[in-house]
Amino acid sequence: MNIASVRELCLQLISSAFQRCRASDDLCRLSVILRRSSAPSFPPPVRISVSDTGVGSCVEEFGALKLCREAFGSEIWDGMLSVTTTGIGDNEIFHYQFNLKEAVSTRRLTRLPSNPKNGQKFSGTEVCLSIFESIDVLLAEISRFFQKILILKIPNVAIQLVVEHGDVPGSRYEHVFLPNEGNPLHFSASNLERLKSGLEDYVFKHGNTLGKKCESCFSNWEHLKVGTGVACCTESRKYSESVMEAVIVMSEISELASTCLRTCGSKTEVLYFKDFSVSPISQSSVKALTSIDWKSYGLTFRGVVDQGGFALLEWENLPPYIRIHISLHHYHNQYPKLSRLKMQPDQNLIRKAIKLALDDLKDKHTGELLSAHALKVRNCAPDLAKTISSLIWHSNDSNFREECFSFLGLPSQGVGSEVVEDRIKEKIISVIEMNDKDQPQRHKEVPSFLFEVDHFQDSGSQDEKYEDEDAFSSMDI
Amino acid sequence: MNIASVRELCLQLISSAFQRCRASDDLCRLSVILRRSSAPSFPPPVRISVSDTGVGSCVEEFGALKLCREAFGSEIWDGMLSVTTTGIGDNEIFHYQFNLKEAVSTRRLTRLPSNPKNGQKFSGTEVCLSIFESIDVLLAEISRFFQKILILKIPNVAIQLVVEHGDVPGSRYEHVFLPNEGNPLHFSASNLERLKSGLEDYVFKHGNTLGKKCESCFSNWEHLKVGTGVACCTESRKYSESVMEAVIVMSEISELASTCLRTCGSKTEVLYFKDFSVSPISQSSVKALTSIDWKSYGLTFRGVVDQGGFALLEWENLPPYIRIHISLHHYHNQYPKLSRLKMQPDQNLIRKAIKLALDDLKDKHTGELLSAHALKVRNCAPDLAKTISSLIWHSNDSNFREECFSFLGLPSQGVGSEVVEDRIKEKIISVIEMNDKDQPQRHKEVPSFLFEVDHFQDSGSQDEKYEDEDAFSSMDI
Amino acid sequence: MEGKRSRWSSQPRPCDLLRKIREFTRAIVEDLSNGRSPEILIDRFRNYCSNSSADCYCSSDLPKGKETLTLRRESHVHRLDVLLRVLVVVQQLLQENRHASKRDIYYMHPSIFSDQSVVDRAINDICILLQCSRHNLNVVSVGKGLVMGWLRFTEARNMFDCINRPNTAYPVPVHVEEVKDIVSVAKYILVVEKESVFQRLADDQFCNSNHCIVITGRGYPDISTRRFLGLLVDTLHLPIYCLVDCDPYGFDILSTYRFGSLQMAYDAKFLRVPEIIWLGAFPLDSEKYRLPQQCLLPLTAEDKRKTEAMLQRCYLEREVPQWRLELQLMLESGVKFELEALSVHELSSLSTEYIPSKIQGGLHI
Amino acid sequence: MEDACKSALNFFSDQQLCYADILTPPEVIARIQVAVLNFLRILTSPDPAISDLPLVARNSSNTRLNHGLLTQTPWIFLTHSLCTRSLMRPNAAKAFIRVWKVMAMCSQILGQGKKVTQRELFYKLLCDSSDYFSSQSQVNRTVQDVVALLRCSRYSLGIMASSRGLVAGRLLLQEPNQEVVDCAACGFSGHAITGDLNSIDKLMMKTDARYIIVVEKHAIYQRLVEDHVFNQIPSILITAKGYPDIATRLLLHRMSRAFPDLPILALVDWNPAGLAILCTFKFGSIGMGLEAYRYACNVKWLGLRGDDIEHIPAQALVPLKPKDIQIAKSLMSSHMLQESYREELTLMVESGQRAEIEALYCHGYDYLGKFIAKKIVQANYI
Ligand SMILES: [Mg+2]
Ligand SMILES: [Mg+2]
Repeated sequence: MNIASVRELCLQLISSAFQRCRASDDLCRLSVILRRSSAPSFPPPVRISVSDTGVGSCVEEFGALKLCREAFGSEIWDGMLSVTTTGIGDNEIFHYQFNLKEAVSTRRLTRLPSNPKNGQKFSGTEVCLSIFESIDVLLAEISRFFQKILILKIPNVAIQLVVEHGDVPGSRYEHVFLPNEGNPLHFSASNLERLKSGLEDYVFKHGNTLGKKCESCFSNWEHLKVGTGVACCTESRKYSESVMEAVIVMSEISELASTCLRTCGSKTEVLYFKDFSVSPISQSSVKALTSIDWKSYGLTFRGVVDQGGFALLEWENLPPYIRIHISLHHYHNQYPKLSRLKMQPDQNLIRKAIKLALDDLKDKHTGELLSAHALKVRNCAPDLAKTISSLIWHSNDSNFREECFSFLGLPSQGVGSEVVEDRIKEKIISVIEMNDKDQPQRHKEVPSFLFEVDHFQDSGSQDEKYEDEDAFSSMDI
Repeated sequence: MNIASVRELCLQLISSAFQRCRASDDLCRLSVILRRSSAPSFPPPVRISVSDTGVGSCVEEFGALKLCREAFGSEIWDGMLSVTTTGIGDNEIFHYQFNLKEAVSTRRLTRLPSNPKNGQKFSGTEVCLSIFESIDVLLAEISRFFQKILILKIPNVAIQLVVEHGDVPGSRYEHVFLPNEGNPLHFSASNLERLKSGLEDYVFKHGNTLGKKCESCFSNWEHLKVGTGVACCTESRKYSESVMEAVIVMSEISELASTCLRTCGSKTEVLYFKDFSVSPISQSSVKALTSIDWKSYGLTFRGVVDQGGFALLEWENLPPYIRIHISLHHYHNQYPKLSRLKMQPDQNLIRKAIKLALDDLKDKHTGELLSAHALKVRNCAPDLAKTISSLIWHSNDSNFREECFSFLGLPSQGVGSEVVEDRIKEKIISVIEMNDKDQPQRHKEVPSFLFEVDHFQDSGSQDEKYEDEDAFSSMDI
Repeated sequence: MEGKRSRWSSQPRPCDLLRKIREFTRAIVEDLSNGRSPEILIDRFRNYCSNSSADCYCSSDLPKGKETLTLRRESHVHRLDVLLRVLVVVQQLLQENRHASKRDIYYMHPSIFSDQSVVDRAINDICILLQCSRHNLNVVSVGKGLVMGWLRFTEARNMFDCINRPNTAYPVPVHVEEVKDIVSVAKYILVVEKESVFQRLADDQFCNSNHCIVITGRGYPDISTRRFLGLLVDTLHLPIYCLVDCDPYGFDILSTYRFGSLQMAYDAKFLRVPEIIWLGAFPLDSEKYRLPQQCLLPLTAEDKRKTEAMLQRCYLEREVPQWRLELQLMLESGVKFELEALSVHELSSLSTEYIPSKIQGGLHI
Repeated sequence: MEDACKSALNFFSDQQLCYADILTPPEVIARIQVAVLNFLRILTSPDPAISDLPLVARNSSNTRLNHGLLTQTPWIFLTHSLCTRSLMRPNAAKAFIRVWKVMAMCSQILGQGKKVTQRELFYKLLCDSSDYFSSQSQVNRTVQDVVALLRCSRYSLGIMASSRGLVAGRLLLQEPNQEVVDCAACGFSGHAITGDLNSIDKLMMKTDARYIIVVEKHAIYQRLVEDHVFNQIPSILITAKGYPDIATRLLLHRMSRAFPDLPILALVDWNPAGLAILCTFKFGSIGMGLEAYRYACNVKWLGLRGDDIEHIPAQALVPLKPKDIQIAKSLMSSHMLQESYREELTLMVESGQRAEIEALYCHGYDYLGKFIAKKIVQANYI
């Protein structure tokens, strides 16, 4: 993948640093420091330093970076990277200079004199570059990146983002992103558990940069309904297994008037991760998303907005207080050992994982994600309940009424007709909702009939046909 | 009028001779002698001599003849006429020679020496010319001319037609046409009576050249139904009166298989006469014929075939055994005194004369020439008769029945229902036929709103419609 | 009895009609025998015109013009033939004292009659010529009407004891002239447009509780229903109320009872029941009786056209201007409703509330 | 009431054939109560469900032909094949609820001891639940569903029927505690058959007739009654004025049971609709719902048939209309139609013409009676 801009390069460098931290067995720190120089140009050059205490980096990593021509086009960067790195087993700290403007990769690297480590056991890397760019733009982009990467809840990485405005004292901004801050997980939690918990935190924080739950939107935990799904695919040739994890969160905002409303409104940003890092979503994955039968979960999918690696799903008829959040994580389960293997972006994998997550959510939360059909049927429930209740209520046979009440678990005396009606409605709705969950299985079962039947002929469609015919021709003696 | 051919010239010369005879107070003879010369050319020249014992001719008569160029085109005639003539008061017999090829009329005439009459009182003319022409063609044409002119039944002219084949003895052909042969008329009979009688004779002779009634077609006189009509028009300025006489004969041929059938089949040749001679019919007269409302006489006029002066009327739906014959005679009633006056070919005159003739025929022969409308009405008569008869017949009041029988002129006992029915039918038909005669006057009496009451019906359909609705709902039970 | 009107007193006897038929026939035969074309004059009748401006003579029951049939036109001859053929049948029916329907007559000569309406017209023409009513010709139609309630009568010696079971429907007798011995202690006669309402009243035991006679013609009333109604009115001198749907057809049916139909206008004086009083439903009843909105249907274009045409009828302005106002109101309101809509809240409200309140409160016109 | 409930609980399980019973209001209410209880029981059971409605299928595949041992005439019945109304089936929810709504409405009406007309029922439902009912035909169909569910006649549900039927001739009818009605002395229309099925069910009947003649048309019937044909041919005349209603069929059925020796002869027009009317008497029709099959009668075809057409003048024959062809096709496709009928129908279709009974009038009005008598004497019916 070619890197299209210097900002993308920065994120790529940060992502690599994060991977080095994650690969380490110890707790690590990842620091990104943006320092505005006092040089009088406009915009003033920003020195970006990405440092980590993870496993050291290898030289090839930087030499292999491929930048598009456009990355240098706006002349905001001279193409120079300074890299300082050392591995745990190294005795020296190595210094390199890369000129990425150089097309011939062998000419890119300039080795600088290295420092001795004096026997100290530590590892880490620092990559520096200077660019002419608005510090606010950089800050926003990197923040968003960290917020997203936090969703993965990689437990051993602490992230620090620092902005220093030249020599102005007191102008230092620092933000620390800690994976376990919101909702601590056990160290042994699985990737999926982390992803789920991470997305929950993300949703609660609700896009605010405060790093904590937005109280005005979520007054308690229960407003989140979460479903997860995992789809695996053994790519037999390489003995590697590709895993797609999906988490879906439906949130209900308590106050519509809240100022916290996301910019994307009721659209859903699909948070896509690949191999434990934030990643743009591929075209084929977007396609997979559109091909899901959302209708059978009561969702009316209007379309997808694909904004350079971000996918925004648009819904129709979604109640305004409902938000849907989706995160997807695609990785090889032997990563990073086999990280060089190319993964096939498997559309089926995405579809399957999301469907499982939807089913999971529906299972855990009765009445949610009902199919469009079940919704229609459910809308009839009050009428049916009213009709049956009136059958009971208008009967002047008290034995009959009491028998009915006892079925409904109501006392035989002193119940109002609304109570009966509501109770029947509840029951009906719950059956409708239950039926909607395991639809495929249930349908094969013998239907329960109002009266016992000896013979059954499924001729449900026939009578519709019959209705069309006119009075005589149906006389089919 | 220009003469277009030598044959036409011959007929013109014969016609003139006929007029000279007619103008005479005495009985006259008109002889046409065709003599084939023995000259060895082919076709051999025929010498035509037209002689009459009528009043003598004047020289201008021949000098004024106008021939078209085409008359000389085929080089069958040298343009020379020899004329010998003498009036009753003349003392000499004059001889002239006319060269009609000469364009300047003053140069045409060559006076030859005349003969003295030696005091004898007689008058007459002979015109001779020689042409190269088939004698059979000439004979046929002249015969037809005489047959037609006989229709006028001019009483004082006897006609002789002689053919002499050169010097061959015994080869002489002679035919005498006598006006009073078939059906003698009184000398004082009017022109119209003569025309009527002449046409009757003509029809009976049926086109055969035998000069007598065709027994196989007409077994008795009554098969002819004749109507006559005269229309006059006083051309006030000249104090002259133009007369159009029309005779219409409907004949019924007794045997269809007869070999006598006319060549024109069921078409009708209009026999047109002008100023007591056979004449071609003018375009405007043909037009007048087509504009007659034949339908009101039950005739369906298909069209007219105009064959250079002959008009053949074509009919549709005419029964195959019915023939219609029409002759028209147009003259000034002071002819020949004012014969130089030009007559306007008056279309109205023709229409009026023919309509009068048709009405006359219809009047005299009930049931003939019924209008198409009356025919239709008459077709209903059997039904109606049957209905009325059954009203009488089914009545259980015998007095009433007898009363009806007596109205119908039937005996009060022993009549069958068919007899009653037939009698009523006859009566109805005769009423219908009578009604048809004086149609124009009566028609205005009928109230016009008789069948305009249909709008009454519009609300009448309601009940029916409602009954239909009932019919449907019965299916609904 | 003094109350008997011309409706029942001047019924021609069959022998009179047979005589007229013979005279008619004789005249035709005589004309024909004398070589004259018979001319048959047929009066035309209308019981209304669309000239509401006043001085039309529609109320006079006099003919409005004449038609003449002669042998001059094919269509006349055909029509005359049809007329006479029907007359043959009629003569036979009268002589044998049998009855036949219009349809029966049609089938005597289906090819010549070509259409039922041709026969219907001939029958009307004959009635006009012989100055009688259709039933006098022994031409009857199958009966459609129903009657129930406090009534007892005989038809040709068969007893109809409605009062025994006052909530059971009896067919209206077809041969009304044979109806005798009418006995009733009812308070009024109620005519309802349709069977459905009739059944409602029967189910509600309406006649039991209200001592009345209920009749329905099941839609447009046939002749026997109207004649039977006339007979009851003349014999019993009871008020007679009529209940129809609040729609153009209901109004037309009401008018048919009151004024007779156009195609039988020649016989209107025998067929109309001028005593009839319109009980409902009136356009404003929808508000008064709180009909739900669903029951009010918008007038269709056809409804409006029909209503506008009816508003033109001269007899409305002349004789029942108040009816006309109600009809106008219906047109203006743009909605119609059926009588069944009154039963929506309470099934028996028609019989327990609506009709009694109308009759007692004098809410009728 | 409890007995009614009990019998309602297994109200069809021991029967071979399905049909709608004529029930009293308490019996119908009992069935409705069973329906409600079953619904609630299943709804509140540990494995709760919304019960599907088992409706007896009203179609040709659910009909069976029964060859009677003694009667030798086949008759037809419905078996227990069902078509279901399910709340869950796509687009069926409304139909399902309509059934319950009509049941509720009927139960209410029956509870008041009243009856309604179909039109009133429509209005009540329209105002009560216009989301579910928008047309009369929807109401009518749903009523048939309820009939097929509860297996009781429509009349039992409290819906009034108007019978168009008339009966005349040598028949004495008596309702319990009522006077005897002599159908020979009921005037020119004869006796009007009531729409009250319960009272027809209870009628006592006597006759000295030897035939029952079913007449398609009212006018023909009226002519026969006026001519007292039932005295010349000792018979009972019955007409339903076209396609028969249930009440007329029930009365005929009851007569056929009460007087098994009397042949039932049908006089219908010579057109496919005439045959269809005859077949409706003979077999019933799906359009009439579940009640149709119960009142099958062994009706024989007296006329008009192909042989009779020679007595009819050619000008009285009318070409078949498209509607006729349609009916003929429908009849042809029926597996119940016996061979001789099939042949007649084929003849009719091939001739392309139709004739009405009235066409016989060209021989005079009394010809019809003679015609019938002659055919009966010759046993010329199939
Ligand atoms: Mg109505
Ligand atoms: Mg029919």
